[in-house]
Amino acid sequence: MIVETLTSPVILFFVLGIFAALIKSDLAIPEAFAKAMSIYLMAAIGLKGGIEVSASGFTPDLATAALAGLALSFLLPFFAFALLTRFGGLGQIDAGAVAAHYGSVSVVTFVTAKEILTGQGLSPAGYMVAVLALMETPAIISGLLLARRGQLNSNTESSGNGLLHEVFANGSVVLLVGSFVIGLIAGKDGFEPVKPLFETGFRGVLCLFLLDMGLVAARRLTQSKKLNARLVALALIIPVTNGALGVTIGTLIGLDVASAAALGILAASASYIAVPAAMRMALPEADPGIYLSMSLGITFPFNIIIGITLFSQLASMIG
Amino acid sequence: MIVETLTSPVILFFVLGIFAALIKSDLAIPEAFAKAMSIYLMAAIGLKGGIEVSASGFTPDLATAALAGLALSFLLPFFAFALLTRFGGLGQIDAGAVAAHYGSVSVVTFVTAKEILTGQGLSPAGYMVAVLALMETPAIISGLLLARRGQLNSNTESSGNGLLHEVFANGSVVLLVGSFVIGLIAGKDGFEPVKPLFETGFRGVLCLFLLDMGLVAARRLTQSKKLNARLVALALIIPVTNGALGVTIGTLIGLDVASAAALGILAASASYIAVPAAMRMALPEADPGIYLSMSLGITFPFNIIIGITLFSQLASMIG
Amino acid sequence: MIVETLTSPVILFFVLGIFAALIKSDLAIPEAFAKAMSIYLMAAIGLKGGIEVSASGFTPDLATAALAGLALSFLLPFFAFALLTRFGGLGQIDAGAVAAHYGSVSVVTFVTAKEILTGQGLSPAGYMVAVLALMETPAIISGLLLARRGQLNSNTESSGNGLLHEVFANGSVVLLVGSFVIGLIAGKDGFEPVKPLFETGFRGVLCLFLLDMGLVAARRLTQSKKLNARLVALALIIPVTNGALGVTIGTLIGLDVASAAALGILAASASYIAVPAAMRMALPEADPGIYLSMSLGITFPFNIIIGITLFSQLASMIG
Amino acid sequence: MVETVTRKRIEILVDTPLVPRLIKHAREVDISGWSLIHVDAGGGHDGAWQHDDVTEAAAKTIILIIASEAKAAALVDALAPLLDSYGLLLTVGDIQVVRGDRF
Amino acid sequence: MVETVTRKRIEILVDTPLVPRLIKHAREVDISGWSLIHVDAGGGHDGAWQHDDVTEAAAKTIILIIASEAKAAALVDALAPLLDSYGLLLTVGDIQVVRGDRF
Amino acid sequence: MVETVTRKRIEILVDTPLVPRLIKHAREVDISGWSLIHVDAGGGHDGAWQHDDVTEAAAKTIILIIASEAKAAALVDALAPLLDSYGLLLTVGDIQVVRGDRF
Ligand SMILES: Nc1ncnc2c1ncn2[C@@H]1O[C@H](COP(=O)(O)O)[C@@H](O)[C@H]1O
Ligand SMILES: Nc1ncnc2c1ncn2[C@@H]1O[C@H](COP(=O)(O)O)[C@@H](O)[C@H]1O
Ligand SMILES: Nc1ncnc2c1ncn2[C@@H]1O[C@H](COP(=O)(O)O)[C@@H](O)[C@H]1O
Ligand code: NA
Ligand code: NA
Ligand code: NA
Repeated sequence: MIVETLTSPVILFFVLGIFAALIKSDLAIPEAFAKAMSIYLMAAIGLKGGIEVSASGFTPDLATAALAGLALSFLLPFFAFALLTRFGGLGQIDAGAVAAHYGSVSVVTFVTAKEILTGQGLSPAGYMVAVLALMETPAIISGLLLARRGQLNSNTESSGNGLLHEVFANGSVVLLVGSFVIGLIAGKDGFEPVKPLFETGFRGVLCLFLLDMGLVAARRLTQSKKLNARLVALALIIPVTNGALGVTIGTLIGLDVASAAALGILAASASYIAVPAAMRMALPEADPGIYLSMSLGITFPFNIIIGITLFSQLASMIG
Repeated sequence: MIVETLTSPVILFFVLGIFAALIKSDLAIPEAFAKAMSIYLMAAIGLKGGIEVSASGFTPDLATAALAGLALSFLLPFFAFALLTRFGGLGQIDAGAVAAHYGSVSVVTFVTAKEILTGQGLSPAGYMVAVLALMETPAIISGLLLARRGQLNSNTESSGNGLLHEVFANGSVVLLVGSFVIGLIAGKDGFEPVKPLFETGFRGVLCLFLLDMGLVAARRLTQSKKLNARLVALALIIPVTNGALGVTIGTLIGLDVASAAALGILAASASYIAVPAAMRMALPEADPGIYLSMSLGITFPFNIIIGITLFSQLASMIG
Repeated sequence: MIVETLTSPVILFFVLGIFAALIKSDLAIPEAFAKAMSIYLMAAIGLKGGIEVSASGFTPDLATAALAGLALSFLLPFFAFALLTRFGGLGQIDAGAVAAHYGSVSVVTFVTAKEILTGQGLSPAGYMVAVLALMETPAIISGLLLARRGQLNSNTESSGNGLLHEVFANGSVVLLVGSFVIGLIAGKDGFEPVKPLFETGFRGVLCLFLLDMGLVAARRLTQSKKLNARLVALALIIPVTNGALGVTIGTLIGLDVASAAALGILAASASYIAVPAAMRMALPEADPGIYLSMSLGITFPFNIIIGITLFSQLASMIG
Repeated sequence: MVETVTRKRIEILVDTPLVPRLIKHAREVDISGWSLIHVDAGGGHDGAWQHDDVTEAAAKTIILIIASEAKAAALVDALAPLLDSYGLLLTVGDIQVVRGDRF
Repeated sequence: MVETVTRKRIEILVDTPLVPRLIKHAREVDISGWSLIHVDAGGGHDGAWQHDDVTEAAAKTIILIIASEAKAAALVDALAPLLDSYGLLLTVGDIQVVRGDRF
Repeated sequence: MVETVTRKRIEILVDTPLVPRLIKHAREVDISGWSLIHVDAGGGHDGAWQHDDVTEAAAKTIILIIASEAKAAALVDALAPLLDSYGLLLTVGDIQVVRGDRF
């Protein structure tokens, strides 16, 4: 199964990106194009999720999965924080910032997982997109609580409304939720005319986007000066533990195998868009070199190449 | 009918863009991607128009519609100018600049209208693309005549050749006309191999482009410091009157209902690409804050959300 | 046949770009979009080549064509160098730099040729993509040998490893070879899910890319101050001779007509991505105004509009 | 020749997500305008970065501000406590401007 | 150390569509070259703007020109009548250049 | 007011493919950081260019470096032999920086 995954063009392009960065090739995907692809992928995944939910209706499963996702996103940072301060040797602020990333999710990891799972006949439920959207932000609140614990009166500039706004008005959250709602409203018939772009081109765009992600992840790793062996280890241990927890909870609350695997992958994945931006604003003292190198440089490639297969097999075993 | 329009994904993405800008989300479509989409849309609409005309041939209808379009573009600014100076309180130069925008046309308004009309079984004739191209520039001349009236000897730098060149060599005019001609030459058979890109992806791209337009239009409105209640009112009154006039003339000269509606929408729409660029060069003293806020911030969203439906219903009624 | 070529939308968009640049239109394709399209085209052509070879296997034909390509790329610069120094009046360094461009190849010329040939029922073998990749770099070495002849001990900064790395880690080489290998691994079945993007959209993207290439080529020509009549003549003579040689050798080694034509077009084409970047680094004293104006401003349009047809007819005649 | 006056040219290199916050500080010391210059890449003590990162948290921007000496000093004072935590690179130079009353 | 001479560094922030016109003025006072710096966004008395506007009429660019004092003065004089109607932001500073005879 | 020190602001306009090589020179004279400013277009003795060229060999970039006077002089000396063959435009100005010990 890992061989199957590793010979899919989507993953091979990711590996090509890593390879190009490692041999210090000057291959580069223009920033605007990468951003355009990420907008396209989010709009497409949101739309498809909304359409599937508009077909299936709001089921109890959806509610349970949503609650589980919210709880995971809110609670996982506490566990990560403990590891990061004790084993990783990070200070309170850096640990809080990193923890927030691991509670939140990576849209591209989810999208890639959905493609690979679907290719294996394991299609996660449409509402998992809603779960994805719900899991983006609670972790930010936990991370801040952890980072600022015992300093409630600190008159930081970002306390209060400013940050809440930053979190919920974050571009990727708005686009994902907005497209989901558009999918809900438009339904299968309304989607028909725009389907060619959003469905037909999807996997090809994912290939090119992962090519860029491979470049970016590997460059971040090689250019970073902030990682040590313990942090590298944690960037592998945390996703594995989070992912296993996610799969288990998904199975316990009665999700089908594919959706439980997806919940595990969401739990295992670490944000590299919404959370870094929020942390840079809310915790400017935290070192972005640490959280970006861990989430983007190590956890992201680990999940794409190994994690997805790992958690889907775990889900099949215990499901 | 307005409900149908408002639940089409194309319009919903536009509304999402407006919403994101109003809640001050940091959602942003990279400039290069937006420009790429507008190039794609113009090439596609030009090609399709050319191919339809290559099939139908140059008919008398085409000639009548072209003449009507030219006349409208040239004359509408005089009417708008009167309103802008008397009711709107603008000076001669600003009024001339704004008037030019309302005589000219918005390609995206036309494209969206074509999609929505076609979705309702009301397909405008292929030659309306030629009319669109013809209507882009005459208004610029009227606007300048109005702005410079009584100052014929003013030795502005832009008088004469420079401006004519700017108008006819304007990127969007060249691309639209060029693609139309390519469509004419290539015909239906020549188009076949490139059809997948230009036809299949069209509506999806339009969704993403209108998402950006929603963001841009709403941001312009909220960031503008140049609008007052009277100018806002005129940015609604002028398109309604122009549109009604366009539909009526279209019907009188014997166009089918869909094409008459399209002529109305062209008359109602205001330029936000070719004309602003020309005005910035030809009338640097005119305040871009006024003409861009009116055409892009008010008239454009009004036409997309309400105008298209309005004029197509008017055309059905009187047609 | 040249008429057929000249009425294909792909070529017509190229002509439109040239036209727009000549009338000094402000039409411009955003840089990021142009680069995105070139990445897309290289990934697509690489993938397709790899898949075809994965189906046909490594045949003796492939090996012969590869050897011929390598030899041509390595040897053609010597011939060009002689013409450039004697007839063109260039100094040793400039002549060496220009010669390297003519030994190497232009991916877009090849892609356009493949489309046009395929449209005429003359489909070059899949392995020609591998030949294309192989021909990119040997010419760089010959060009440097020629430029530095008699100065072996010159302690230029770029001697040795730095340059070798620059040549083989060049973005376009990595992407082309990488996609080819991905195509080989994924095979026809693995390609299926990503096919819609890479196959369906291909010719449409090529249209828009050639529109940009037309603009860029014509602007380079009109803005250049480095060309004289002799250099212009050489920018036509060298591709014709190289192309004729390529077709002849292709036919002699037993390639089918289409592949022999493709080999001719590769020989005739001049690099404008990999080689200029390498030359700017390895021979900073060489004037980029000369080599870019010749390869991009003259040879590229000549090959697109005339060369492709010329060499395919030659191949048909002697094949 | 047209009359010119001396003003300060302030450049602040800062992580893009923090730009709105610095603009707020500039507004508070009554600075009338600013422009953002696009930075493609860079390197320093903390390693190198490129703008082509997918996460915008890593991109940097230069805020260019023309202001009177007094306002420039007020801005520098207001930003002083943030210099380290925000990792700002702040430079101030002298330039001549026409229509100096606008700044 | 290499010999350097003092020259003027001129920055002109201007609406992108007007750039060719200003370049023409620069050429007329015999200025030898210019470079355009990409500006992403800005704000001033007239509100804020972003480069990501669909209409290019709203984008702005910085024209960077290195010139001798005499040519710089000639350029400022030539642009003086346009400062208001074009909404130019024009600054002039001192810098040292190598190979100063080129400017 | 916060304490500032005088440093040099160096701008080097160079063909984009040559940037890594110049950065290497900067590192060799112990310069601590640099930033790359995006240049869209330009013109000079050799004609005009735009960044939207398909071939990157034609694009140019500005390398911005803040450094002490000594390091700036060392850099200028190191680059002197390359000025002509690389076609560099190199300017050096004075600016004030806060936390000047970093440069
Ligand atoms: N003090 C300033 N410093 C830097 N840029 C400015 C300044 N004032 C204005 N600008 C720029 O000039 C544009 C127009 O300014 P204004 O005419 O004041 O609206 C603004 O949007 C900014 O991009
Ligand atoms: N005086 C100048 N001021 C600003 N940029 C310049 C100047 N001269 C040349 N440049 C830039 O340097 C490039 C090469 O100049 P040149 O070698 O004169 O063709 C030009 O295309 C401009 O981008
Ligand atoms: N001396 C310098 N000159 C110009 N830019 C610098 C300099 N030092 C640092 N930078 C910029 O500031 C960023 C952060 O610097 P640092 O905190 O030293 O890693 C770098 O990535 C560069 O973009
Ligand atoms: Na997670
Ligand atoms: Na109109
Ligand atoms: Na060749």
